[in-house]
Amino acid sequence: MAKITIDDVTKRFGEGDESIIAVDDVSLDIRDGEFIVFVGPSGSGKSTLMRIVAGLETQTEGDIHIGDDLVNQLGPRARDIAMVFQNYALYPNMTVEENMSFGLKMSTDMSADEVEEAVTSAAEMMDIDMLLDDKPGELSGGQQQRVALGRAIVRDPNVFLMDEPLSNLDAKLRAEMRTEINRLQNDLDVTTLYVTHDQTEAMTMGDRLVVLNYGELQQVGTPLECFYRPANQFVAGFLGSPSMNFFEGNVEGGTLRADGFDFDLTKRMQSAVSSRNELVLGIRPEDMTLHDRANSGHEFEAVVDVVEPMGSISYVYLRARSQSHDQTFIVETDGQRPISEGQHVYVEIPDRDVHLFDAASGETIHQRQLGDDAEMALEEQIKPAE
Amino acid sequence: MAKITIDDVTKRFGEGDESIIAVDDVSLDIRDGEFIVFVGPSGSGKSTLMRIVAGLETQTEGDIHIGDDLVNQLGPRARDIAMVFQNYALYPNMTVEENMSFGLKMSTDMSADEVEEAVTSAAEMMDIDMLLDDKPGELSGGQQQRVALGRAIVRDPNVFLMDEPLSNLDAKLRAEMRTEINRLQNDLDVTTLYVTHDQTEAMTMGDRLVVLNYGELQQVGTPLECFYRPANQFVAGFLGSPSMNFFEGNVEGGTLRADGFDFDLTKRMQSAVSSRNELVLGIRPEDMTLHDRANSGHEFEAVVDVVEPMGSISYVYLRARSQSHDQTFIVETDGQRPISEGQHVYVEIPDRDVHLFDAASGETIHQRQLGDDAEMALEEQIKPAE
Amino acid sequence: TRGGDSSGGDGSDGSSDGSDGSGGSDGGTSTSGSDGELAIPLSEYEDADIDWRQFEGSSINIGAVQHPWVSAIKPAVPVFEELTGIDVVWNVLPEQQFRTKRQTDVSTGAGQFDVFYMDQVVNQFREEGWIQPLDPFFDDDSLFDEDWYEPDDLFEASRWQAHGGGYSDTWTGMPITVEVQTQFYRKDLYDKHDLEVAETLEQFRQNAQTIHENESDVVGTVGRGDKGYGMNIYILNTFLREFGTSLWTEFPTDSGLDSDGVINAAEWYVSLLQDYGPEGASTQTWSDVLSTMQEGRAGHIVSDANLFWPGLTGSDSSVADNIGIAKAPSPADGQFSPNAFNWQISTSKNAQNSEQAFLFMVWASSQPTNTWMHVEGDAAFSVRQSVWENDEFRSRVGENFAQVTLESLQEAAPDPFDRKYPQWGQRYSEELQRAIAGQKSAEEAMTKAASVAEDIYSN
Amino acid sequence: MSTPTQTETTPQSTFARLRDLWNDYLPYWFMAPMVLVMIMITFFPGAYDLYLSLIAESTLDVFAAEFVGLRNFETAFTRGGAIHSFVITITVVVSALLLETVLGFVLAALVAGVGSGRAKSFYRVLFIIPMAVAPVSLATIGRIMLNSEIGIIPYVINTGTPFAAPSFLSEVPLLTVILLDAWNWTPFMFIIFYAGLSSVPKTLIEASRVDGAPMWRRYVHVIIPYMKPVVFVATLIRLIDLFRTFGVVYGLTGGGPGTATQLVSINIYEQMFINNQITVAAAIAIVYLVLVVALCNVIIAKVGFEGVWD
Amino acid sequence: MATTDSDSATASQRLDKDTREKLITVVRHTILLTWSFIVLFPLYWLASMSLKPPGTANSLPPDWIFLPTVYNYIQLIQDSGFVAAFANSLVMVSASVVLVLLIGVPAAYVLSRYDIPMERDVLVWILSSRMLPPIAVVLPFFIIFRELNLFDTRVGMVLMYVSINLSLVVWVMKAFFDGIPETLEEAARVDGATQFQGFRKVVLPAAKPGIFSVAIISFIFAWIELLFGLVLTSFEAVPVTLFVYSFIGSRSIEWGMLAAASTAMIVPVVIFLIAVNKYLAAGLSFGVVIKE
Ligand SMILES: Nc1ncnc2c1ncn2[C@@H]1O[C@H](COP(=O)(O)OP(=O)(O)OP(=O)(O)O)[C@@H](O)[C@H]1O
Ligand SMILES: Nc1ncnc2c1ncn2[C@@H]1O[C@H](COP(=O)(O)OP(=O)(O)OP(=O)(O)O)[C@@H](O)[C@H]1O
Ligand SMILES: [Mg+2]
Ligand SMILES: [Mg+2]
Repeated sequence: MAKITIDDVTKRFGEGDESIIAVDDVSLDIRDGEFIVFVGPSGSGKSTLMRIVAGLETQTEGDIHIGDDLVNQLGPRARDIAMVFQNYALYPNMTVEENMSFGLKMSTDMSADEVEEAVTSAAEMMDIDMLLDDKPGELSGGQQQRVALGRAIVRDPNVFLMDEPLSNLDAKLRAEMRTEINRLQNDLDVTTLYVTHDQTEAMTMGDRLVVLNYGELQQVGTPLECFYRPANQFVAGFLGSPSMNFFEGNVEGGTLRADGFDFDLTKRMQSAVSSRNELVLGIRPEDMTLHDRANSGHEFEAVVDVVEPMGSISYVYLRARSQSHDQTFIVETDGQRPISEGQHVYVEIPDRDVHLFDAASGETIHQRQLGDDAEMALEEQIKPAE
Repeated sequence: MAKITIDDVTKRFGEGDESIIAVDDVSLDIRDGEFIVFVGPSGSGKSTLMRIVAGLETQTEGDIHIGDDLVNQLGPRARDIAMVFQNYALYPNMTVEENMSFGLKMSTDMSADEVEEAVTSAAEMMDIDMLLDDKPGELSGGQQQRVALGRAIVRDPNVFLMDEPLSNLDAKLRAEMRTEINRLQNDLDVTTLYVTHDQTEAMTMGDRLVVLNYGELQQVGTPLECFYRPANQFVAGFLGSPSMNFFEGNVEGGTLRADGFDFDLTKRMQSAVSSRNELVLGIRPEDMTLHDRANSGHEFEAVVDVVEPMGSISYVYLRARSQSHDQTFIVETDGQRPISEGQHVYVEIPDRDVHLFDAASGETIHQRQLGDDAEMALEEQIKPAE
Repeated sequence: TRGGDSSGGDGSDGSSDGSDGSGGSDGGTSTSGSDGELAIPLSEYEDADIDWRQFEGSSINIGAVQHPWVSAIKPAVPVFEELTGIDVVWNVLPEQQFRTKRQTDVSTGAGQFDVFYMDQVVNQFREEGWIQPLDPFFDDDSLFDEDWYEPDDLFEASRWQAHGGGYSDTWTGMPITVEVQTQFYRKDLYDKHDLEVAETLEQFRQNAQTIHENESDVVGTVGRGDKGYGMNIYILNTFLREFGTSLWTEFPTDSGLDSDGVINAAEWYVSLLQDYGPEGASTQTWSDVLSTMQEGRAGHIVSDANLFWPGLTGSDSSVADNIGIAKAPSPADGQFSPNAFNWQISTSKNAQNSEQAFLFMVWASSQPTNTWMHVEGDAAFSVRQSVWENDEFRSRVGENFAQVTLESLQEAAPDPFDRKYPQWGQRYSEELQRAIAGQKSAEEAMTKAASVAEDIYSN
Repeated sequence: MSTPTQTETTPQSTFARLRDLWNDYLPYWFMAPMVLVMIMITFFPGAYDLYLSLIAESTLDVFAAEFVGLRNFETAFTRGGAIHSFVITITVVVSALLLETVLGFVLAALVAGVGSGRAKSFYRVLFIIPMAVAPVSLATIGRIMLNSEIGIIPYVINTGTPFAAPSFLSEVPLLTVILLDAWNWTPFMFIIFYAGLSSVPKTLIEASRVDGAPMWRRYVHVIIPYMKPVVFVATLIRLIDLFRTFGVVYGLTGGGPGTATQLVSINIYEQMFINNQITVAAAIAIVYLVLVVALCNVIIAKVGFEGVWD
Repeated sequence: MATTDSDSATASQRLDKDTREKLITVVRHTILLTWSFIVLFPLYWLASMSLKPPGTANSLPPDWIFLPTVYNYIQLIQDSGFVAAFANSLVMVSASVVLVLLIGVPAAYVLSRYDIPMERDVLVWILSSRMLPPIAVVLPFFIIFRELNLFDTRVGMVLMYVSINLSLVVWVMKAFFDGIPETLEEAARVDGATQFQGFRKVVLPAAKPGIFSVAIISFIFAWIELLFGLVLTSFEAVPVTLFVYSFIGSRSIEWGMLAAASTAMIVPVVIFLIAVNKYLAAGLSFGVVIKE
């Protein structure tokens, strides 16, 4: 149980020209007991940052504090952490049980019985109790991952580090595990850093999200904050699945002229835009609506490119009728709505759900509006985070 | 390019009492060029079945045909397959480029230039072209996975086998990759077996879904068929995220008495139920609606346990007010709907969206109804599949 | 009769291995207070005007080769210990290993061995100053009694070799064993083919031819062909003398190896082995020669150590009953002059107990000890003429063997081991080996050998 | 792990302090005994040989020693047959090494693929045994077995095959030496390769099978590169050991016939123990050491011993 | 690994897998049995020599079938000297193997895992200790041993054997450690293991085949060592090798005894081999647990 301070940490791999900056001057204060989720595209430095916190990698620059101690010079053992490796890193020569009990034997004075009890209960939680005597090589991918997770959660460390611990599990199991991890983290109140690519995990598990791109911090905030109030186009596009649709355009007297349609900016938007010219309009697929015929001036005509039925919902890939380039955008519709490829539909972009971004810097210049209650709830969330 | 026939295949690991049945008497006809997605819980035998098709594991019983040839006796090389391993299995001593070109060099007569070209274009597709000279050890998890995928897709094999090829990618990249794989599969028209835990992939990528549990085939059908017409409770619960809610109950004169509420069975349901007594009612979270007050007799009162805001939507965990045990069910609501823990709400279960299962066998005895169009579309899908 | 070396026998029959039972190759005994009967009555030695007990309480370390002498004398060692009060510790090794060990010992000045086996390297060691000359001890009345010891009873050849083969004025050690070359033949084959035992080389060649050509699986003759200064040239050196030359016609400028006599001798030996010898004769060492003969695969051994006798007539031999022994043949017009070889024991300058060592040498080579070893034990290598004339001994080993050996020894002329003999001898034997292997003619080989030998001294 | 002194714990009790000291300086503790032994067994012998190689006559009294510059080296090369022995040695080394490496690897790979556990164990044990036959036993018994008249091997060849057995020691001595060495020491390669093979991850092999690599290419491109450090080390060590081979060859041929199998080690032996020219022997040894060190450096520089994970 | 497979057939020209597999098995075992014969024949001959009655050891045509006699072995066993030397060697050699592993394996680990300054030079230096033929270094060793009072002591011989094998252990084990991915130790360190524990509990078990291989090789190297044993001992610490050669006399060779002693010397090695047999092949090979 400890707060973690990441102070201007940079990590370079390799020397000279060849060098890669995996983590770029990241600073972050993590409160004691907080659950922090790292997200970011592949290769954005999530694992590296985590390994630096673990003491497995030495940062090129910057400091790491755990609790009040500067731990730059300390190895993983002294930092008292438990970690789920992205690649599991199970001990091939040990059984599942030995894998799971190893950390306890190394880091605590627990008696053999206590260790066994802890391992058994963790294994039951992970639903791998019948595999305790198997060697990792005999397990399925998901089973291995659960062993890796179990190995971490039996411990009672200062800090949990979990690098995509659920990526090889099925949705159902993942939901269960998610709950278990949350429960455990609440019970133990252990500071936790968690890497995930899963939207649901990202949105539901963490107290705060940390969004990374190319090793740089993009935004730190509660999940909803990041979702509804993205700091920039990257965050807006990265969170939510399918991604937010982006339309580039030029402002011409209160109207954004995008390729294929025009969008009238509201007053608030116009003032936010001020003198900028090149803008990007962002809107999530679930916020756009499709009509069979035009109702008002706000709609524009589009052609259905592909329909991806997902069951309850469908994703419809569309192309604005008068669009010059080939790009499609996605709209989420009800799964039972009859719609077919080539069909012409009218797309409505509700004003309130629109984000605007500076085309050059990607910075958000206008955030969407939320329902009053949601807005208030969000405001409340944001405050304590500051 | 070849059809694949899996004929009563069983795989047992270990001997005698200790033995585990990983694949249990599975039969499956895969058409030439078809894209088959395997889903199932962790440890259900997906990888094993795939490895049997690859020739890496020898089935204990049964036959595998590829094309018209019985391939039981053939090694992977002769089967001419390309595979993405769940654990990547990259060659640590080779660079990314060498990893990707190895298969081409081994299995084709392509000139060095052709090989290079193929590798470069695949690498671009996977967005790893700047990593071509790195060793796998220097890559992030997602990058490694993309190399593993790239290594398979540069080839032009008879069969693609992909074992969770996208599990370590972020949502955005995953969506791109999904599209690429689909495009590629359409272009090459290569029979493809694909394992995934991702709902979106399962629903959108495959021509047919194969649902496994404990090594046994549960259902084979188009994604929508499996989603809307689950063969049994397992399939119904496994597909869709969050899972379908299940309520056990007894039939008493046209009414299902569940724990916490009663549900009046429709005529059709009643006739389907016939003399059965113990039933399970299933309904998806997205099909239930929440009301602030009771509108009709169909609703029942429930208490909000937890709210998981996901952005556009929220998952609300509820417990029926008069319920005796502790279990919760989930309802999906609009993300901006104000709702808080402890609040009392009224839950509506629309008749048409309800599935009924036999409590003992899990068999589906009543399927939900769909909108007319959707129903028709589904009927059409099902027919050719038979 | 085992060639008599394994510590197998001696460890146990010697006496209760007290202090060094764990010692491996020594099989040693160092019993001081031996209980049982002494092998030889002390009175045999008490006549001597020697102060046997002057070093009471000390001990000597003997470095020895795995050799019949060791097993023969060991049972008598308690006698020495009783007589002098000196403990004897043995360090017995196979020959090649012993050489290495001895060299290490003396060249680093360790002086571990008070007494050690000495052979062809005697002058090398002497010139390096490693060997302690024995003359001062001979001159010391408390250590030596000439009348009792009777040095003249030692074979001339033995005494000569103990003086560095003519290169030393002083005693370099005391001879303990002597072996002389004799001829061995298969009596059964001789009977079968009606052959006479050869006295001349020509006859010998004839006999070899007869057997070689008329017997399948049996070669005419075997002989040492391998290189090494104790190997093929040990045999050839006999012939070259018999062909009328000698080594070092002029020391150190003319080795004599390219003289006609040597070349003729070499040609004769080479062609003998090539024509009637075994395949690969050029690589045969004494053990191959012995084994081949033991297995009954050869008609003769032209000339080799008389010490093969036990091996050839013992249980290791499949033709034990059919082996004959005779004097080595010599050229019809030459002089009989078989090669002989003595093992001597010496003491080093660095040794702690050279005087004690000398006492041991005197005791070990004295008549009573020698006689006992040969009459009571199974030894057959005495350096004392009297032993060979001893009837008890002769009847034990066989009249024929004893007589042939005695006569040969009386005429024997050992090699003079000049100080670089090992070095040039090695090269000379290499050349001879090449000739036997047919890689060059005997003449070429000997010419080369001569120049190598002379070159080695020119430096 | 590039920082050898990453602290693992914060000190508390004396015991903990000691433990920290142990852990913090672990690499030093781990290296120290090895380095000590190495210093003992390399520095003094090396210096001693160097000293010997420069003086006229062996003496332990450094002050009395007469330094003669490079004369011993000259003697070694003009008279000592050093060049000849180097050539012979290199011949033996190269051929035996090739033979043993290939044979060792093939056998290891074949045994690794044996299905039955018992058969596997049998081969594994059997194939290692030849190494355990002591050199002089092997040489002595080898001599008698190869003896043209009474040896079992020529006998078996002559009676059991249509070929006539050569006279091994005199006609084909070098070949005999090489073959005997291969019999004796292939086990060394076998055992290390076998252990190396068993640490190649199974999935890599599976991946290469799926990639369509035929068996031999699988070995060339995947397995051997993975095992490279092991293959490299085994070969290098065997190379070095071959360079100094002595016992078996000396016992078998004594360097003959003539000087046909006069290895450097035999040459050194003869200089030292027969010619009693310890100083010349030392000179040859020094040259030899320099050459082998140089050779190893070249090999390491060319091949490198980096593993797959570096 | 290297499982029997049928990869090289293409779909068109393929043999039945059973047939192919059988064929491969036949070829495999033919080669292996041939080599077994090559290995076994001299060993058989050696053993048979030791079991033949005196005088028949070298007879031709050979007595393929003979009434074995244990005469030679009885002789050997009755010879307290041989038994003592045998036991002595066994103790010294075993001790040296333990010691050399204790010294060499950790050093190899450090060389594999840490950045050592001038690493290559250090490695070559280590290797240089086995470059000179033993005869070239035996004199200086003799001098050191006398100075340190190690001459003819078991401790001295154990150290001697250690020095013979140390370079081998260090190099071979370094190679094996190089093949073990570092992720495993990272996991151990995160699990709270000290570096030492990570080494001992995680890396060492994974390196088992390597460790047992070098153990066997070191054992054998020390067990058959002759020259140092010869020069550096005289009574107390004499190794069994010297004893074996004592049957090679000056004017006779006791073939039966020599063969018996040589055969007896093989026995501990075989026992050792059988004891560690299963470890020789127990590496990481049971499936991959880390994603490469
Ligand atoms: N080599 C093996 N030895 C013994 N059991 C094995 C082996 N490989 C797999 N199994 C077992 O077989 C079952 C099926 O494994 P498989 O890898 O096919 O599962 P999976 O469906 O791929 O699961 P996941 O989604 O977790 O990857 C599991 O229970 C697993 O423990
Ligand atoms: N050992 C290394 N040597 C060189 N480059 C490395 C090394 N480890 C990581 N990198 C590089 O650093 C960058 C960040 O890697 P990291 O593993 O932190 O990514 P990540 O965010 O975890 O990605 P993923 O989601 O794919 O796991 C990548 O570009 C990667 O190629
Ligand atoms: Mg990562
Ligand atoms: Mg799997």
